[in-house]
Amino acid sequence: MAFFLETLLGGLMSGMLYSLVALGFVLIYKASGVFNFAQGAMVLFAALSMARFSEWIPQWLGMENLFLANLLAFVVSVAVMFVVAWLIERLVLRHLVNQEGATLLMATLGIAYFLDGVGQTIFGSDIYKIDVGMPKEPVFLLESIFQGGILINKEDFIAAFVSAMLVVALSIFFQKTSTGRALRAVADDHQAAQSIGIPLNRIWVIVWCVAGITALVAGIIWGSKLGAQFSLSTVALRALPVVILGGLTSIPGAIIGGLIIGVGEKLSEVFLGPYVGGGIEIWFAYMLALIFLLFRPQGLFGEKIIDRV
Amino acid sequence: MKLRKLAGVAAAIGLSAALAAPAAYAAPDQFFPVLAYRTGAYAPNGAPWANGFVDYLKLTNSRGGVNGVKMSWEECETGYATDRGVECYERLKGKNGGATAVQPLSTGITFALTEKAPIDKIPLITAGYGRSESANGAVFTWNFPLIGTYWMGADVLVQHIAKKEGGFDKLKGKKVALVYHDSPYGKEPIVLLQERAKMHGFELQLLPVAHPGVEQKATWLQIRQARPDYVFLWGWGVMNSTAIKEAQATGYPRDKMYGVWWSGAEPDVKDVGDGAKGYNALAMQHGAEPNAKVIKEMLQKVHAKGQGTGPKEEVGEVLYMRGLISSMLQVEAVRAAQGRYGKGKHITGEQMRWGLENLNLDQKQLDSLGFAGVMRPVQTSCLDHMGSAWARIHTWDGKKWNFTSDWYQGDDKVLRPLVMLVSAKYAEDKKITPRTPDDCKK
Amino acid sequence: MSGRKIGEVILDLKNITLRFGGVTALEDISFDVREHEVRAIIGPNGAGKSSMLNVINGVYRPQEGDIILRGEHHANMDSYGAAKAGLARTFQNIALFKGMSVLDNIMTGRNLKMKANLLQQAVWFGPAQREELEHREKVEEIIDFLEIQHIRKTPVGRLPYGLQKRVDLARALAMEPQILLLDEPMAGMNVEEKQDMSRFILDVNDQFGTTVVLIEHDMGVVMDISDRVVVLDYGKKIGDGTPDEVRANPDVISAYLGASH
Amino acid sequence: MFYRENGQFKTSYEKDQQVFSIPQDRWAIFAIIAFAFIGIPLLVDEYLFRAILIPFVILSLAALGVNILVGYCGQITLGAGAFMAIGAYAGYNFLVRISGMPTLGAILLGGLTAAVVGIVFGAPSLRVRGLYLAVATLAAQFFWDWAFLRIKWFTNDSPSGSVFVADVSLMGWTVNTAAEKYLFCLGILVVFSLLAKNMVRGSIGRQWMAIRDMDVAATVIGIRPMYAKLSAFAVSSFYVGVAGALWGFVHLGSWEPAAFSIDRSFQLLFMVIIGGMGSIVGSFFGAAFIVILPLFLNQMLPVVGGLFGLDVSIALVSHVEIMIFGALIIFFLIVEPHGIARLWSTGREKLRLWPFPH
Repeated sequence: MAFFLETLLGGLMSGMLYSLVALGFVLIYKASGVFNFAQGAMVLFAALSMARFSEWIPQWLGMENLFLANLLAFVVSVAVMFVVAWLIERLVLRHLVNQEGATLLMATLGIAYFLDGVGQTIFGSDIYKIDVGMPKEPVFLLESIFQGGILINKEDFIAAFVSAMLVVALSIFFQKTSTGRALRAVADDHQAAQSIGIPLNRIWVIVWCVAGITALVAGIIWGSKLGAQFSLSTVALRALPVVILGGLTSIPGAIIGGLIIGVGEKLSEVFLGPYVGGGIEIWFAYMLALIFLLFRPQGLFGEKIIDRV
Repeated sequence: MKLRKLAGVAAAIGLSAALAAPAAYAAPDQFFPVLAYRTGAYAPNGAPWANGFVDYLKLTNSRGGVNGVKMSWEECETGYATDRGVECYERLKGKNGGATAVQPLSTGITFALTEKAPIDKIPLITAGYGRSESANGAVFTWNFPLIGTYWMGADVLVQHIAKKEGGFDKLKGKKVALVYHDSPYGKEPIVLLQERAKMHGFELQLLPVAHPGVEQKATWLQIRQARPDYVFLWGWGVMNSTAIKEAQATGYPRDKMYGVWWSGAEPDVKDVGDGAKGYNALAMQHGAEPNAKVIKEMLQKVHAKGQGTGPKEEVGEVLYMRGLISSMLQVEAVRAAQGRYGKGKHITGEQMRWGLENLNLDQKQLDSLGFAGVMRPVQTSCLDHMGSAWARIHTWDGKKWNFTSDWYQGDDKVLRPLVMLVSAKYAEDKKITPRTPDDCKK
Repeated sequence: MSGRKIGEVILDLKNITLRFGGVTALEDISFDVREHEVRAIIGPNGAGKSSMLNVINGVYRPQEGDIILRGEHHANMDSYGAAKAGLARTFQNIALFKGMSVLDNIMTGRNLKMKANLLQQAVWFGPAQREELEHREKVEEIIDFLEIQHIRKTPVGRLPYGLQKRVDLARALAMEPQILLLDEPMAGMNVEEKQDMSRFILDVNDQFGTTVVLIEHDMGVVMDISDRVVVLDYGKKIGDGTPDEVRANPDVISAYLGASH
Repeated sequence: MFYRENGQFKTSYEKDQQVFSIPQDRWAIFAIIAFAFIGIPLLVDEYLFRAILIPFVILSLAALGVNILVGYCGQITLGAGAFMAIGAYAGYNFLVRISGMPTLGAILLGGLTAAVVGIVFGAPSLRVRGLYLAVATLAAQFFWDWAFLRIKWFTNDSPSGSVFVADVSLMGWTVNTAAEKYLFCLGILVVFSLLAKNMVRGSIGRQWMAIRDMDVAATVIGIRPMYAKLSAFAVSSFYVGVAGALWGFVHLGSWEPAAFSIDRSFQLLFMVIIGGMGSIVGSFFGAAFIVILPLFLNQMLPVVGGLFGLDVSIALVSHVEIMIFGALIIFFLIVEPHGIARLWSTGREKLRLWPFPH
């Protein structure tokens, strides 16, 4: 029982991180109809930027304060991600308006390659450390009830908490601010939004900036856990089933989908894995999403597709 | 159109190839392709290896080459991908008078090149990796898993924990978990560990981790539940540090963890820092050797002149040493081959094979090369392509690796039958007639 | 319209009700279509005309009601079944295959009649080629009939609107249907194009004896070419009869004619 | 004689339906095929065969298969790599488990197995569309990656999960040298391309394209989406499977599941989109572009660096290589989203009308 709870909690916490990456997908898809495969590359790029600047800034300024270094590195990285977002809109998306989904998807794959290359050229291809003071040792809860207690990974817990806060902040941003309303208007109908004077290009830049920030936060969390290194770009692949399960256009879908996938893959690996040789969590998540799709082709919260002829 | 384009590109590539050949080294040099990976998921581990490898060739040249024959090389990026590796091999095998030997640094590429090496007559050196059964030189005539195979490594790990427990009989009822990279590399030790588990009655739990190994939460939850007495780690790249971090996060004692020699270098533990304190790994012959004579010479003759391949601080670290020793072995094989085919002569692939089969690095030779205390003597033969293999355990103290055990050797009584069995099957499938000791004399 | 003789009821729709979620698109609608006649469905925007056609050829499944085609019940008609049963249609917003040439678009209409299997087609020589040639001749007849020879090989995406409508009709005709459903075949056309299209529709009806069910906005055209007219409004039937009867129906006048004129 | 259509009249529908209805085209294609079979083996060296031509020929076949599904039938797949793997491993099992199985037979049976699996994994396409389907195909990719690593039966109980094929032979001809391997693959490619061309110009091809362009209208004129989509999945998987078997048997000789990873799937999709969706010749263009470009950059960059007196390390080369690769893909999509094939046909059309452009 204790072990089941542990796995469940572990799954929920991983799931929260998946939600964060999935949110990046959903935001961009909603606003511009682009399925952004470069999200993983953006996570890597942001993490590398954070790691390297927190290393370089103290050297340049000759200071020792870790907190200040991290803060400055964070600010610089946000700026870097904004520049990346702006360039993507300027150089790529603007020229591909009204292209088919497949073409846009390819373009983002191109962006992903480009970012991987630039990131490693500027920042290097080693493992770099992001030290934002995350606790590494576990805590044990409810030791009086279960023998050995329930293990909670403090780092994961904080990460899940931060992700949750970010998700809440973004939801408020979308619901309450005028920019948020404009974004939603664009998501509903590009032409209509444009006709009432919402500048499409600016909205896209904003969306990519927001996606860049989610990438940065995800990058810091993952980078602090695993080290900032090329493999971070693969986390996007793990967040894909989340988007599919939750629906490409739904923010609540990304959150709940993330939790379902997180829990689903951990439980499957731990309880089903040993019977079939293990290593099943990746495809299990995808299969889960696929089976789900057969019953709801538009995902959990996606908009229902009606054919009109 | 298609073909014109092809032809154009072909011409351009030919041109670039002609231009790219380093002009400094003329034709009779010994050419070594360097299949490296300095980018991608495994770059942090691939780069120091390549640095050591190339540095030693530079050092050899600054020592005057082998009886006056200089070494030349060219790097090619494989990204640890098999098809890129094969392309690199094809590109470089015929260059500059032909490749003397190839070291792929990837089990996957080794498998692919094993099929090609006999046709091209280029020896394949896989020091400390590759396919374990290729130690049988009678069947695998062109493969040289010098100074250690995974089966030998796994065997040493079992011996070590048996010693800790106070004898093989004490292993009965113990639980060992193998956390492995889900690829041919990671699966290599399974056969041997299963054999050993049967012999001594310990339980073996297999926990695969998918490439590139950044998601191990479920794996370590399982370990937390099963509470194995020991965890063996067969990882590469970022998988190693992730495993150690997850062990810390789930409270598994690091001093019960034993990595293979590819899981026991600085990049694996450096950014875990104190969290990795107590973590053990196999050291294949050498460990980190910042004080070795050859390293001092390297710093002085190569790095001091600004000709070093990688950062100076990493010279002498574990993976750097691995590359350096791999390089040294091939250079010494050239020397051995020259002994038979003529001093100061260029050595062909076939002659190189003879050199590799008659490698006899005794203590005196090692001392003179500056490897005193770094490794033990190595001797190969036509039928034994692994040669004498020695390993120790080293442990991370939070800052550096320290040796914490005596020398071990693989137990031939366990290894030999397995090598014979698996290589015999290969010979049968490939319709190879194994060489006999008589063939070797030719 | 001389040689044509209107026959028995060929298609009978009984108490059709269609809902999308909470919205009722069609409510308890019944009418019939007789063989060889030209039957029009009219009504203001959103009256459910296209939905009605979509029900007839199985794109939408009504929640209630029955479709009787030549005496057979087809309560659960699907599009493919409808096509097999001899129903063809054109679309309001032109649903041509825009990546294909005019010829290929029309050839798809012959699909149900082509029997060569995948392997035979891959090999080409033999049955597949023979079949392809046979149907090509038939398609060329239709191309001649609709006077679109000059655009045979043009990708449909490049054609002007009026011609696209004609190709749409050609594709439907290639099926050699017994009942042809036309969804606003003249929408967006100029007077000349409308005249051409009316002529084609009447010729089809006349020469091939095809039963035609059409939706049209242009009252003049509708009253000229149709034998009987059904009037829908807000998903309900408010009138049914000959053009003259409908014209005289007070409900129709107030709901539709009155509103739009 | 000029390359032109003007003044060449076709006197029967049969002539009009030929694959290359303009004689110049026909002669050009025969010349190219003849050159590919006879000229190239005389001209190129082993490296070009092994590093460029053989991969190009095999991946062209795979791209052709992907193009049938993506370009002709409009179903995006990100799991093509898995079907290459199925072709390779199934072919391997037929070869080692059935004694006396000819290599070509094993390769084709591998393709057939892939086709059957393709139908199973294509089934969701009946309900799921577009990007949702694309991601669903990733399920196939990850599942088969796992299955070939984990299920020992597939790899004939080899301890490492890596398998090899001893010799490839065709009716007594042992395919040994690079040139022979190239010819073997080229022969298969030519035959399969012709079959593909026949399918796409016939009724089944029209069904696929109809489903791609407007699936509701297609159903209404009597095309069964199930048959059209699943047949596209089957034919596509068959092609991709055969290509996978060739990749394993002929190109690598020994392989592991990583040879058919998700990167391969992306690569194949790239080929189709860069080359031209819904174009057979586009598949070849795409394959050539994607196979040659990275190698070309990889070997050119140090030279270019050398001209400026820079010593370019291989790490930098590969970083710049993927940067340029990514940038070129974006550039291409912006300049011509319909791929190289469209550029090619536009050029040809201009030539056709030359010297009177209007």
